[in-house]
Amino acid sequence: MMLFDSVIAAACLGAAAMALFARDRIAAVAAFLVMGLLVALSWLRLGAPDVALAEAAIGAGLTGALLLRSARRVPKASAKALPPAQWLGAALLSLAVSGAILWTALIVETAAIYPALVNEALPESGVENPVTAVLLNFRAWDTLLEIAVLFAALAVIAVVKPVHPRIAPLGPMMLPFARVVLPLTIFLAGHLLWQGGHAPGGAFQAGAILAGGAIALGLSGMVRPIRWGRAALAGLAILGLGAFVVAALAAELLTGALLGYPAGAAKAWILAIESALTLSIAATLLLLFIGPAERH
Amino acid sequence: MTALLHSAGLVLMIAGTAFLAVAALGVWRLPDLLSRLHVLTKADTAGVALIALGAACLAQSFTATLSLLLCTLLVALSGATTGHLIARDHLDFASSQEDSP
Amino acid sequence: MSDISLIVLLPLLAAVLTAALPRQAAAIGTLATGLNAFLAANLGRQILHSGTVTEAIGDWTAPLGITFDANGLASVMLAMAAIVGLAVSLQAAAGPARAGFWPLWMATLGALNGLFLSSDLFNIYVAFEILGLAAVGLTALAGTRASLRAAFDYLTAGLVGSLLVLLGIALSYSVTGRVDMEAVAMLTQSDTGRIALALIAAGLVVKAALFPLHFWMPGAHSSAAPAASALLSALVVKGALYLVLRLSLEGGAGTEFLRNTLAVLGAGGMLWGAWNALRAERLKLLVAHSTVAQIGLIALAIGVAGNPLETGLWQAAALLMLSHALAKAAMFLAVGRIAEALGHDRISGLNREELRPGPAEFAFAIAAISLVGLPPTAGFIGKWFLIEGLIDKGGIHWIALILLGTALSAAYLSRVVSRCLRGGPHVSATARRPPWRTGDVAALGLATGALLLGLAAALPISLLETPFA
Amino acid sequence: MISDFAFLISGAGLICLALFRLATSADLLMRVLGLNVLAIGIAMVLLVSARGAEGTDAVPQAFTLTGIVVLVGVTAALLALAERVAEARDE
Amino acid sequence: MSFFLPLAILMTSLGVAPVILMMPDSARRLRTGVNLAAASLKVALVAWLSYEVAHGTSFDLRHSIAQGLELHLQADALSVLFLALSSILWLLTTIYAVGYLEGGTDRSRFFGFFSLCVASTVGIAMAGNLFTFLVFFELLTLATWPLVVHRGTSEAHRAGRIYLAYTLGGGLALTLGTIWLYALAGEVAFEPRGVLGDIPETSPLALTAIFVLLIAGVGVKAALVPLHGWLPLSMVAPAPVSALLHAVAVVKAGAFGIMRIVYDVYGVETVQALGLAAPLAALAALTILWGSFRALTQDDLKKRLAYSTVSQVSYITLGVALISPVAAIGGLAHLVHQGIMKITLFLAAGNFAEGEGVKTVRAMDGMGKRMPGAMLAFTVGALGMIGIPPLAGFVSKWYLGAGGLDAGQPMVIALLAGSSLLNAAYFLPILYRGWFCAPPEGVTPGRRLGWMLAIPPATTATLVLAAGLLASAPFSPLGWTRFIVSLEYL
Repeated sequence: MMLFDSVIAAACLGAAAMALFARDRIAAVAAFLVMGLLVALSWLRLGAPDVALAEAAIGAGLTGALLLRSARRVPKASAKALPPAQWLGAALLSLAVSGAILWTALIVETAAIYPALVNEALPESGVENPVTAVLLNFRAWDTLLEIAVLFAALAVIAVVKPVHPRIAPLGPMMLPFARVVLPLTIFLAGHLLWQGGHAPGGAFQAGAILAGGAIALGLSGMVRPIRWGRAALAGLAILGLGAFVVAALAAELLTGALLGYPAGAAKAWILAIESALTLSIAATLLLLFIGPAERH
Repeated sequence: MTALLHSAGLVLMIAGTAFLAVAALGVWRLPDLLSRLHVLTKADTAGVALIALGAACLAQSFTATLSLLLCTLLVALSGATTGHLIARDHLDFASSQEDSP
Repeated sequence: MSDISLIVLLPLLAAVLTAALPRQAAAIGTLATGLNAFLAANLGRQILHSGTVTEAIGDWTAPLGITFDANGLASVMLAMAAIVGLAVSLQAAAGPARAGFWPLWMATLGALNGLFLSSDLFNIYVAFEILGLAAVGLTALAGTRASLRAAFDYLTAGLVGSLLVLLGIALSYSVTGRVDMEAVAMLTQSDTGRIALALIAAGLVVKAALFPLHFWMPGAHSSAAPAASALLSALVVKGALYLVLRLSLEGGAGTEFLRNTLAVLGAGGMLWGAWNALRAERLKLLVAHSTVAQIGLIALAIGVAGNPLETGLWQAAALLMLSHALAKAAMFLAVGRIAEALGHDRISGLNREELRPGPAEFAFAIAAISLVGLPPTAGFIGKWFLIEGLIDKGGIHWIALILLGTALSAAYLSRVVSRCLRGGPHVSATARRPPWRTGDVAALGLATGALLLGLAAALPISLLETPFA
Repeated sequence: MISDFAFLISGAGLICLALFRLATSADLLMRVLGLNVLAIGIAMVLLVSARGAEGTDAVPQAFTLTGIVVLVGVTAALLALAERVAEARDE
Repeated sequence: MSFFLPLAILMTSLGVAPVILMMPDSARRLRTGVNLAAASLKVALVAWLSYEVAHGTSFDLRHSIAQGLELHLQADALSVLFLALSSILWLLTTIYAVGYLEGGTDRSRFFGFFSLCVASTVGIAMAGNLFTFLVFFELLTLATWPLVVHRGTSEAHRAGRIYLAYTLGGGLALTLGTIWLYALAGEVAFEPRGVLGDIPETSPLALTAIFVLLIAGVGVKAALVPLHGWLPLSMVAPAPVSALLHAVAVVKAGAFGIMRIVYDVYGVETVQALGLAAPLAALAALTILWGSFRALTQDDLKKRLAYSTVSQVSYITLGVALISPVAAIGGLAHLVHQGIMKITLFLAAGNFAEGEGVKTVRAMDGMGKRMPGAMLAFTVGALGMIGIPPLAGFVSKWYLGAGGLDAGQPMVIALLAGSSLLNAAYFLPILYRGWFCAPPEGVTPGRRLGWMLAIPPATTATLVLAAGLLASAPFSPLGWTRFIVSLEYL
């Protein structure tokens, strides 16, 4: 297996190099997509299936879609040749930093304190999958702030209001593809959401897949260009943060501790929050792609 | 029985990998876009299907086989559609080049 | 419902509400800011009464879960954010309604409150991201080409800063196996730990716009809308400075190297900012460069404070932060009003014929007094303790630098204030005085607050002296 | 454990490439790509050091997941700004 | 009761300032009413305070900023002297300013900052410790700067910039000295015998350095020689400003600061032990001579008076630096006498400019016939300055000379005689032109000055006469200084 891992690691590095130093911008984005998938594979090899799912769905999928959408609209900056001193300085700086990181990560082997704590606290967390337990119970406050980050990103884009052309349908063939893919994504998202409790999965991955399905729907032109939907989607997107905050306050009312779920019902609370999050993340990610405010 | 399935699985996996190798060679050697597309869609779909089948044999669990089947279906579907879309776009782009200069 | 959870969650809830109901956004926003100010005051009183208040979120204790610890320093910062926020909300509510301001401002306030209270490095990183994004939104609010370009550079620099912090946290995890504040003390023991700390500090230096990594800040703060630039300069930059101070507090003797670099960078920032402010043509650019200089001074104060476990000198830095926040917010609000009345903000064009100096110029002058650090402002009290501590430690060269910085700030601020006192031949007989607006009230309120804070300095100082849990 | 070494090298390499590209390129899109690669590099370093005896520690996984979601939000904002800057330049 | 009176005195000008600043320019009647009411109320309160202090009741008002740092206002004998001077002269100058600025622009801003200045002089007078003194000292800088640039001309702004540079520089030196002293000696309150006497371990070098910093900081406002550049330039300000501020409030604050530092911070013995008394006296002497020489060559009337102020203020510093009770009495008395004499001269000069448009000495011919009242006041002030008995100037110079002998410094007599001669040299020509030369033909008679411009100089002239003639009375400035010095030395 050592060979397989080193091949993937080398492939990631190669794809990254191509993405960063490619002449043509579409080639760069394509290389970035390939790198995203390879990185998802390496998360898998590093024993982090939840993260691999998220990386594939969000890191490679959605970020790739965003980059492709913007690739043509952001022109190539005038490549003024930088003085060689700056190239050298930049090279030295980056080598020094990464060398230090390598040296630090290599020589140090102290056992992390978290696995013991997680295993000991897992039974009371109401879920078996430790990652979901950490995300939605032990460090639920991190996740709440993370949803706030998505909210802030949406608010920034609403203020900046880039002009997105209406999503032109890609062609007749896209329609049957979307007809098959969409129900599949809805089914998959539900499965992942439910499976999050005891196996890799959860709100983020389910939300991303739903968003992917919706984008495929949009590209197929099956639904009239989604104009009426924006307000509803924006409402849905904002709802996530609102629901999470209300849940946090409600939990505090019941148990006296912020985000402290009542003893027996932890699983129910987590599932409720996760389903609200899935819908809101799907709506947010879709709006990040198509832009929350219609600007002609 | 399991030994037979095991060896069949291995054989299928090797065949699948061979297909993918051919696809990679094709992309590298063939001159223009359309022929590359041709090789890619064909070999990819076949290669992935074979590997999935081999993995199903090795895995011997029903749920694994079901999800592998789902993967094959999706890869085939999306591979074909993407190939078609790229080809259409290429042809539109090519035709617009001809009548414009 | 404990104060802490309300302080942290209320702004986020208000953000959602203001986004959902754009027409009532101003009302909801001002109400939320008022409530937040009340909660901050209540928390401050509670801390004064019974010392530091800690609260584990979801009852999961420190390393696994995240704990809020509201110590004296945190409550002073919360009060700072609340006061400045109240004034800016007043001006924004009365001024021209800019769509999108309120959700961004509420998100900034929520992120700041979370950042000041949290004592977990990763949680601080996520709060930083919200702060960075919301601040970029505020910068881009102005919609001009310059503000968009500045917003992009701001977000890129902000993201690089955050990623450096994340890298530091990742290394801190691999070195000490944990990411809460206790890890900082452990990091100082080993070389590899110091590399992690250095990376975190580098990220914070970028986020705090400390010299020489401050290039993105003047453009962003000067091109943003007045209310937004007041928030950016007074509050957002303070988040990173507060964290640098926390690192120095948690690290104790081990972070000596960090403090020395801070002192040197601070001194450089002070001189570089002052020099640019002297040359600035536009009023907003001058105020933005004066922010670079003042951040330099605060960093210098943190740097020379020495090991916080022995000397209380770091309190001078906290006091300087508080007084700078109030004065700078008042100044940016005043500049916004001046630019609105004059139609431009070129310093040379300040003495316009048909316009007599109005209340906004008066607010600018008062804010300038506390920025220069003349008595009876809190800035003066901060400098007083700083220099007194330095005399005990024997840092003569630092004292000379601080005095030079004060003289320079007096120089570049008097450039503008002397034009605010125009009269005689420069003003025609029929000149009228710009009418009073709530913007002026907010600016004047904040400026006089900063001026009189020196007299009431006993309150923040006693808060700062409450022992850490 | 040897296989983790490969990923560590790759992570450090990603960080090095990304930092170099960020320092030398003025192209807005390249900067966005660089930032994404930098974030992925950091996640790789984090997850490698999360590899314990009995499997990967769940807490850094949660961190990486949060990091990915945060990254997509910031990237979307960056690209929106980049487009508006480009559009404003044409005016 | 003990905190109410100082607070009330402070608030009559500090509280009034924002009210006036906020008033629209057109509210002339309201503004004048508020101003005059506040000024007369202050004079009454100060009279009541001096009566109480004379009978030994103590007043203090404390507000603690932080541990070891507090704002402390107290009313001891020395502070009452300066309080009386500034409050009485503020009332008179306000009346004069209302008349002088008739029809001018930005009057609310003027009177707002005007009362802020007096508030800071009150604060300086009543400061109980070095920190409070520093706070009000810097507030004085900020309050006087807008008055110097009040006319708004570019020349006024240039003078303002120079003024700000000098005073802020001095402020920084004073701040550094104060903080250094606080770091060494903890809370530095003003005690009659001085605080530093009993701090053995601090090195004399540090104390000397601090002394130099403090004196430099206060010296800028006391216009000691190298630091006096701003005074002649700020004569560009309107007459009431140069009258009250640059002859009374600001310059006296500097001199008062030197007094506090020598008497109440270091204590007379420590200053002598450190050997700082002699150089200070020498600097004062140098300033006296330098000011008089420069005054000789000035053709502009106000600039000549400005240079004469530079030299006269150093009499006070000389009195303080000559470590002897008699000299101290001379110096303290001169603080008041010089104030009333110099304000008479400036108000009269203001009338000449307003009435006849006469700003230079050459144009003073026949002023006695054209404006007899103002010329008479000017003459009384000038003769007082030269030191002709029985006017106030003579009294303080007499004591200064006696003090010089008492301190074993016979040189002082020669210095006083020489400087009196110089005073005569630059004042008498003006008087000669005024009374004995015929007014130039064809000069049109200027406008009649209202009572507001005529009464104040006349009043201060009579004060000069009274201070001279009734010097021995207990409530007179001289009597009060004897009472102060008795606390200081015995």
